[in-house]
Amino acid sequence: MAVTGDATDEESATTTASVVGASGFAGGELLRLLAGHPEFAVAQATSREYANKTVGSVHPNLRGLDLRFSEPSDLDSVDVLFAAAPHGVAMEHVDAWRDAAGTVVDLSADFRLETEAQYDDWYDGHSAPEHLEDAVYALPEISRDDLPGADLIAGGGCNATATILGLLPLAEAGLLEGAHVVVDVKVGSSEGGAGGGAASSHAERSGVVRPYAPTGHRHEAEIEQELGLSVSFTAHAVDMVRGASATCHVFPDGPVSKTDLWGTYRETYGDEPFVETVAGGSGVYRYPEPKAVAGTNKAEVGFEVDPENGRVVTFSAIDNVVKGSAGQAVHAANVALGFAETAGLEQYGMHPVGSP
Amino acid sequence: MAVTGDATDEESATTTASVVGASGFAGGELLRLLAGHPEFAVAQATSREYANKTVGSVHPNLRGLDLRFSEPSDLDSVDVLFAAAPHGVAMEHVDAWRDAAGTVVDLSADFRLETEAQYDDWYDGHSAPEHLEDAVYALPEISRDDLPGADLIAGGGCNATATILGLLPLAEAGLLEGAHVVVDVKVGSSEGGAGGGAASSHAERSGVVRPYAPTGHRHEAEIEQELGLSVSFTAHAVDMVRGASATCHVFPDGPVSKTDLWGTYRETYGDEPFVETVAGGSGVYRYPEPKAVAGTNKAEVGFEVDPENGRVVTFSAIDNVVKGSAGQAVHAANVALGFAETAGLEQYGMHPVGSP
Amino acid sequence: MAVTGDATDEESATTTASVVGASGFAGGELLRLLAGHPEFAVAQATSREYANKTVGSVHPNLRGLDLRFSEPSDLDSVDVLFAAAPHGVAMEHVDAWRDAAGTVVDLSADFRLETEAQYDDWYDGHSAPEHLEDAVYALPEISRDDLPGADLIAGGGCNATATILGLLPLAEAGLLEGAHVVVDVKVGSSEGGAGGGAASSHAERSGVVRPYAPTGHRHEAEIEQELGLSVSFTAHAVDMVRGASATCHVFPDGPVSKTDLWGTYRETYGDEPFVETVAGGSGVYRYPEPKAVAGTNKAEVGFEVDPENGRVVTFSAIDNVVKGSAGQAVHAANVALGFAETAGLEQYGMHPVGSP
Amino acid sequence: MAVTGDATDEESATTTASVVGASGFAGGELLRLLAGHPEFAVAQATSREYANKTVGSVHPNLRGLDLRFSEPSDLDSVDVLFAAAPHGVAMEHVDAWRDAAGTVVDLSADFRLETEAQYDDWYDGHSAPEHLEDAVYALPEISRDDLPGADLIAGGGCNATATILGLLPLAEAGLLEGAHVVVDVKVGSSEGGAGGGAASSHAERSGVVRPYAPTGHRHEAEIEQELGLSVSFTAHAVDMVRGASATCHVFPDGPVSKTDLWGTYRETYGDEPFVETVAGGSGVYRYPEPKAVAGTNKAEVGFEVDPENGRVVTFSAIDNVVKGSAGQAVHAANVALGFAETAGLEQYGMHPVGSP
Amino acid sequence: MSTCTECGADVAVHDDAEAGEILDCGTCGTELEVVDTAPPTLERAPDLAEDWGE
Amino acid sequence: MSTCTECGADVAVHDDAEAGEILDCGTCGTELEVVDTAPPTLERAPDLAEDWGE
Ligand SMILES: NC(=O)c1ccc[n+]([C@@H]2O[C@H](COP(=O)([O-])OP(=O)(O)OC[C@H]3O[C@@H](n4cnc5c(N)ncnc54)[C@H](OP(=O)(O)O)[C@@H]3O)[C@@H](O)[C@H]2O)c1
Ligand SMILES: NC(=O)c1ccc[n+]([C@@H]2O[C@H](COP(=O)([O-])OP(=O)(O)OC[C@H]3O[C@@H](n4cnc5c(N)ncnc54)[C@H](OP(=O)(O)O)[C@@H]3O)[C@@H](O)[C@H]2O)c1
Ligand SMILES: NC(=O)c1ccc[n+]([C@@H]2O[C@H](COP(=O)([O-])OP(=O)(O)OC[C@H]3O[C@@H](n4cnc5c(N)ncnc54)[C@H](OP(=O)(O)O)[C@@H]3O)[C@@H](O)[C@H]2O)c1
Ligand SMILES: NC(=O)c1ccc[n+]([C@@H]2O[C@H](COP(=O)([O-])OP(=O)(O)OC[C@H]3O[C@@H](n4cnc5c(N)ncnc54)[C@H](OP(=O)(O)O)[C@@H]3O)[C@@H](O)[C@H]2O)c1
Ligand SMILES: [Zn+2]
Ligand SMILES: [Zn+2]
Repeated sequence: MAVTGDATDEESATTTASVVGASGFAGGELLRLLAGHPEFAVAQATSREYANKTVGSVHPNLRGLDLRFSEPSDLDSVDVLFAAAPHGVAMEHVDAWRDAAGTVVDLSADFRLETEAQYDDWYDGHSAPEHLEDAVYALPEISRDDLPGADLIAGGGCNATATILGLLPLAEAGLLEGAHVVVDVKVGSSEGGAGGGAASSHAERSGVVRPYAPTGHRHEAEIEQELGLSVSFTAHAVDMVRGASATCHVFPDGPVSKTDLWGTYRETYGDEPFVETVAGGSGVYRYPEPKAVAGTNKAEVGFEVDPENGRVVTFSAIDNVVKGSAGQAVHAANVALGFAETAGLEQYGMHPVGSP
Repeated sequence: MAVTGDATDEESATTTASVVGASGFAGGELLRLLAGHPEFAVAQATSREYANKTVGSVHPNLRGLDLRFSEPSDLDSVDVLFAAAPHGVAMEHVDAWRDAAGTVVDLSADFRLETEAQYDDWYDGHSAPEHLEDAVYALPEISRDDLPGADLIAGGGCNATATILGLLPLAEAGLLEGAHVVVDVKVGSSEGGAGGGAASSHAERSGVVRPYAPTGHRHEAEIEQELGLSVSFTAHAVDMVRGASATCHVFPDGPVSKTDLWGTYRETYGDEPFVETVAGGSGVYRYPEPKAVAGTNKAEVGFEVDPENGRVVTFSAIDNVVKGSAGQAVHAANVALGFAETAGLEQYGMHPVGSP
Repeated sequence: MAVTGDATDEESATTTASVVGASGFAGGELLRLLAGHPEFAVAQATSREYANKTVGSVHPNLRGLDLRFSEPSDLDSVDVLFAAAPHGVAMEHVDAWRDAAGTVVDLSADFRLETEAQYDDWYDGHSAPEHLEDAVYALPEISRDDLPGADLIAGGGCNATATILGLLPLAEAGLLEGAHVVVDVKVGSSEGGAGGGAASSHAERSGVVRPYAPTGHRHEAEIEQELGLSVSFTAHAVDMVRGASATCHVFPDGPVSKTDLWGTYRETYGDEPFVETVAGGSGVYRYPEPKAVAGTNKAEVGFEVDPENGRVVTFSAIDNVVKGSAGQAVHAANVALGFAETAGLEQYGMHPVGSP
Repeated sequence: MAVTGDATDEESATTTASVVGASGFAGGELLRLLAGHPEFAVAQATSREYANKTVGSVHPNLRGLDLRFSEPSDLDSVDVLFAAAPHGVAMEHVDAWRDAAGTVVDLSADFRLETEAQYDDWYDGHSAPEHLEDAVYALPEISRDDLPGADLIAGGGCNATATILGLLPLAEAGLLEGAHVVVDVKVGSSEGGAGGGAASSHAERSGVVRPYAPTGHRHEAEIEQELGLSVSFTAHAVDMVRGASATCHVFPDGPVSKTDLWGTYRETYGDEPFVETVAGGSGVYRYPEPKAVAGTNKAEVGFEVDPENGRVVTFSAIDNVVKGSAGQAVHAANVALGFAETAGLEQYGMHPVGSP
Repeated sequence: MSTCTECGADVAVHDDAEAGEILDCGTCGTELEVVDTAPPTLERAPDLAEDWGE
Repeated sequence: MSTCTECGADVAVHDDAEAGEILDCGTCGTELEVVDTAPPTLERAPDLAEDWGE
């Protein structure tokens, strides 16, 4: 019998939560975070493929939890519904889900963009556009003021989250106006979800530096929407499971010093509970490092100035399945429901750690 | 500013704890666990090399902690002193440490063995043998009854811990009497500590299956002491940072069935908060897997029976720097001081996770 | 245009060879070795899934080769047919293949065992048992005298090859008589072939120490057949793509010294072109290491003696898709056809190398 | 006894070669390539630390070679001297080396730049600037016409090589004039050489995406010199041992189509024996991938066009210790001495392969 | 309290600090040298040109 | 030519070898000390107890 899946918490917890897509990578992380959350009690966890099996049979870290998957068609009413199904599923079920739950937090791309036109441009259209205007973008560093009371919350994309967090201080300081920005992202294999074909087999996927989205990544749409700036975006798959690291090469109009940037980042993130600025200093970890935040809801952001040409290089690192999805969702729900912002999200990362 | 390093906990915590060797791998994990522990407040963290630097400069996961290293020579009095220095340091300082602290928990090998003779046989003797009889072996699955009130606690070796946990149910059931046992262990690079020469550089150490202790590993002494059984022990370094996995090949006198073994393991571990039995079943993780318990104080144990010759194969997996050292130490301290056994040790592992 | 796929060789080569299963992992290695072989010219490479595509579209290392996959049903007559299809396929096609080719080298398990009874015991029977007595086990270190002129050659299993090579000197020296042997194997993900489901996805398979064959591995049959000894066998998947490492724990009847073992191994392998003994010494690589032989047809073997109880521990390391399959097949063909033994197999390994 | 270290080759070989810095990573690769080279016979291999030890004690892949390290102070006269010592050593010894050898091929940065002024700008000056004008930059794709008869050859930097090869076709087509270029590089740990401190230990270095050269990398000087273009350069360390991958984001003045680019790359590389263009297509490896060329002298280059803004993204992948150093050096020596260009460099890469 | 020259953050200089002592800024990690103690004054410490990274 | 004490292989001791010099056996890699030069005699060198492995 394992310690985890603490009865005490769940007894005292009064807010019920269910997870759709709970056998997936983001869904599993939702379960982990909710199981340790002081305010939430998990009601249901859905999976069509593993219905009636224990969640521990899919997620070995949750072997201590006394919970079995149920069919998504058997969802009961609940306070908060977290959905982590592939793109397209939420649009299809959003009416039913909003009927069943006071708050719906969807981790897919289905409600991230504001207009139907954007879905026409970047995706294959939208089948429930009438919900778009209700949706609030989850990332609290951007949406903190809009989240309280929101009843449809759209979790940001992981690469978009990393990029936005790295650039946000520059955007707020007006340094991106007219600027030309190249975003070069490195991500782990969990971004692809639990499915995976030949390209994501261990033998093929190990050790790669694979340009999987040379141009035209859909997250550009979110970045543009949230920062008001079109970026040149390229993503590479590298040999890690968790983690997204965004390097942004920015050419501001005028000269910027590193001390200016410290001020700019402090301005934006000084009070943020989940953002740490790491920009030089000493030791082995001088810039944002995905493995340092693995398993946590933290983002590390940092920067450097190129003395040759005034280029500002920003770095940002997150765990794609936490800050980039499940953690961001819980964080947003905390703000939406008026809980302590950091409730259930206080995990430390690990050191040393290999390639989480 | 980061969420972690929670002021509330520390205010309510009434037991002070210091960590010697806090810049090391085990010491860093002690800090992580103590920082999140409801009963402990960290007083000092020592390092000679990094004295006065923030602990976050060495352990990036602890950047949120407002704590700097101090010199080990400047230790103040404290309720509990955790020591994670290399073998030999504790023997030298144990008098001073026991004067300064009500409880000393030493993670090194210095007080694990019961007699000076064992240190002559397996190590290079002992310089403070008078403390040996006071010391209690930390592993609560073995020592739970001896720990309450203990004031000198000796953390078990990581490979010994993995091996002992895998074999303990068989030992208790009398199945190891006269048995012949081969132990084949696979470990991660964090076992070597933060130092590391050419053999542990990334280029050389990556991807190895390196028989680093073909015979004669010192942990045999502990295993023999705790299980009353001499084993044939070989350890291999494999490509992971955290984790120790022990496969024990046991040839019992008479036939044993898998159902018997389920009973035997349930007997021993049915009420253990940190031991999970995983032996077959379905899904991807059917036997103990180090990466499933990375970052946690959990041990997974399991077994299989060879129909050809009655061999029992046991598997066990732990995180060497948690259950195999820092977590075991905190667990033992919890028992020694009468705290809830699982206090500060309720972290879940992660899924998916690469090679933590 | 790439250098590889050297026209000169192919012009001078007079022996034609085709590969069935050429889109697989072992088949791809056959193509690589044959393309660089001075005596062979590749005629056809089959794949049903990729028929008509270039071999470079599947095997990026062979982009320089001007060769397309063809259907296995379109096989032309050829001097030597190498087959690397899954177990069961060769039994089905062996009549046709032997009609089409003077020499058939099959890498599957279909012709490794000598009698139909063994296939009943260890597999699901055999549909073409009349060919069993013609088949010669490929491993030249065992079969060198039987190979010349053989027209049906059965490549050994990769784990069996590693195990046999580690134990062979002991067997020949009579040290295994009545001995009790535990074999603990660690293997890479390429052993599973190019297929691969959820368990072999990068996210799940990375970083594991997964006991994938706790007992009852089919290669036990080959080991027993070739060494005359039944072993206790357990295999673990670890985080590498190529490589098989076998640690054998042997309890000989009487005492054996390390110097004796050096003599024993020299006796067996002194003239072997592809076996290197590595047993202690200095530097980072003191025992057999799979990554040191990756990409090559070499096997490293070594040993140590346990002073406590006389146990002999042997280590052996091979590249499973070369010495453990494609290279062994080419080596056997070289012997069978009277070519220089090392023809086409003189590649050096790499240093440093990560986790090949 | 191992097959490698082929006597025949060495007997027929008439050109003698010695390697300074032969215990290092680049030096070890030089030995591997020279040992298999039909024209060269290795005379001496220097190491101060390992003098008198077998080269196999440091480089396990070369265990079959019958060669011991000698002191660099004991260098005999030789036809070609390859030097792979750290920056600064070649400047100090260049007079003596040029006296002792008809051709000196230096792999360090000491003779890559054309003028003393560049060394003042980018390094700490130069102590033997009188040799700078004799030196020819090794990369044959750039210097083929200058190499024949050259007696001082300067191997290019690995990141510079990757970058230059990716951009060269654009430069030759005039597409870089006035263009703005961001270069984002990902490299393996072997770039750091065999030394390595805490930051390159396995535990710390595994799994990173570490911005180790956010700005100001010295290879910018070479890139600028060879391409006539100043670039914005950032390098990240990722979890591989071998490999350098350069992604260049280029904003040309006018629109360019992918078909244009195919033409441009064919123009530059159509006859190059070691450059392969990979740009889209099908299968798992659609763009340049370092692991596909590991162990070989091949470079893969590719590109994509961003429909949003006309950005051209180029990708290039090399093995830093082969095409990025030792292989490039041998290739240049082949051209300088009039050997077949591909002599000794015809190795195929491997598939599958993990993280070489 | 003193101010980090790199990032502008407050840096607590302990009471018995001596001139020449090296501290790292808790915010940006820059190594700072205590150049004066009354009042405590910090300057960026000379870079140790550590071998960091490749 | 001399003989390795560990594995029995031949070890070539070069002409100007001096007593006290350390060689590794080309076969087994054991570090051998030249204890005498006429004729060359080898003994296993004292282990340097290198930190190898974990
Ligand atoms: N992975 C990341 O890093 C990441 C980051 C940000 C956002 N997201 C988003 O989170 C969502 C889930 O991603 P993931 O990586 O966790 O994917 P995943 O591992 O493939 O999981 C998908 C889950 O959805 C369920 N599902 C599939 N089709 C369904 C349907 N029609 N109705 C109900 N459930 C269905 C699946 O279970 P059954 O088939 O058994 O029902 C599975 O549990 C995606 O929208 C993704 O874009 C992921
Ligand atoms: N790593 C594991 O998996 C593991 C498992 C079980 C038990 N252990 C035991 O835990 C202990 C620490 O192991 P580790 O892996 O954490 O080693 P480590 O990373 O090398 O750390 C050793 C620590 O001890 C400090 N130290 C060294 N000499 C000291 C001295 N004379 N006085 C005071 N402090 C000293 C070092 O810091 P400064 O030099 O800066 O002072 C450093 O903080 C060892 O005894 C080990 O056997 C480790
Ligand atoms: N991987 C190893 O380490 C290893 C070691 C020793 C021995 N072996 C043996 O080598 C064989 C191949 O293993 P692998 O790992 O290379 O497997 P793999 O990657 O799965 O490749 C199997 C190949 O066989 C082809 N194939 C499948 N069914 C076929 C059929 N009915 N007729 C003709 N071709 C068929 C497949 O291509 P299409 O489906 O496109 O035709 C594919 O090219 C197996 O028998 C295995 O036991 C493998
Ligand atoms: N690694 C790469 O990817 C790469 C790529 C392109 C170029 N390079 C260049 O190649 C050179 C070697 O790099 P590496 O990575 O192979 O470095 P490394 O692994 O550190 O090797 C350096 C070698 O130089 C020897 N050495 C050091 N100081 C010496 C001196 N004063 N005199 C004579 N020999 C000396 C060392 O052996 P002893 O100390 O035992 O004598 C060692 O064999 C460097 O200049 C590097 O910039 C490397
Ligand atoms: Zn600062
Ligand atoms: Zn020897």
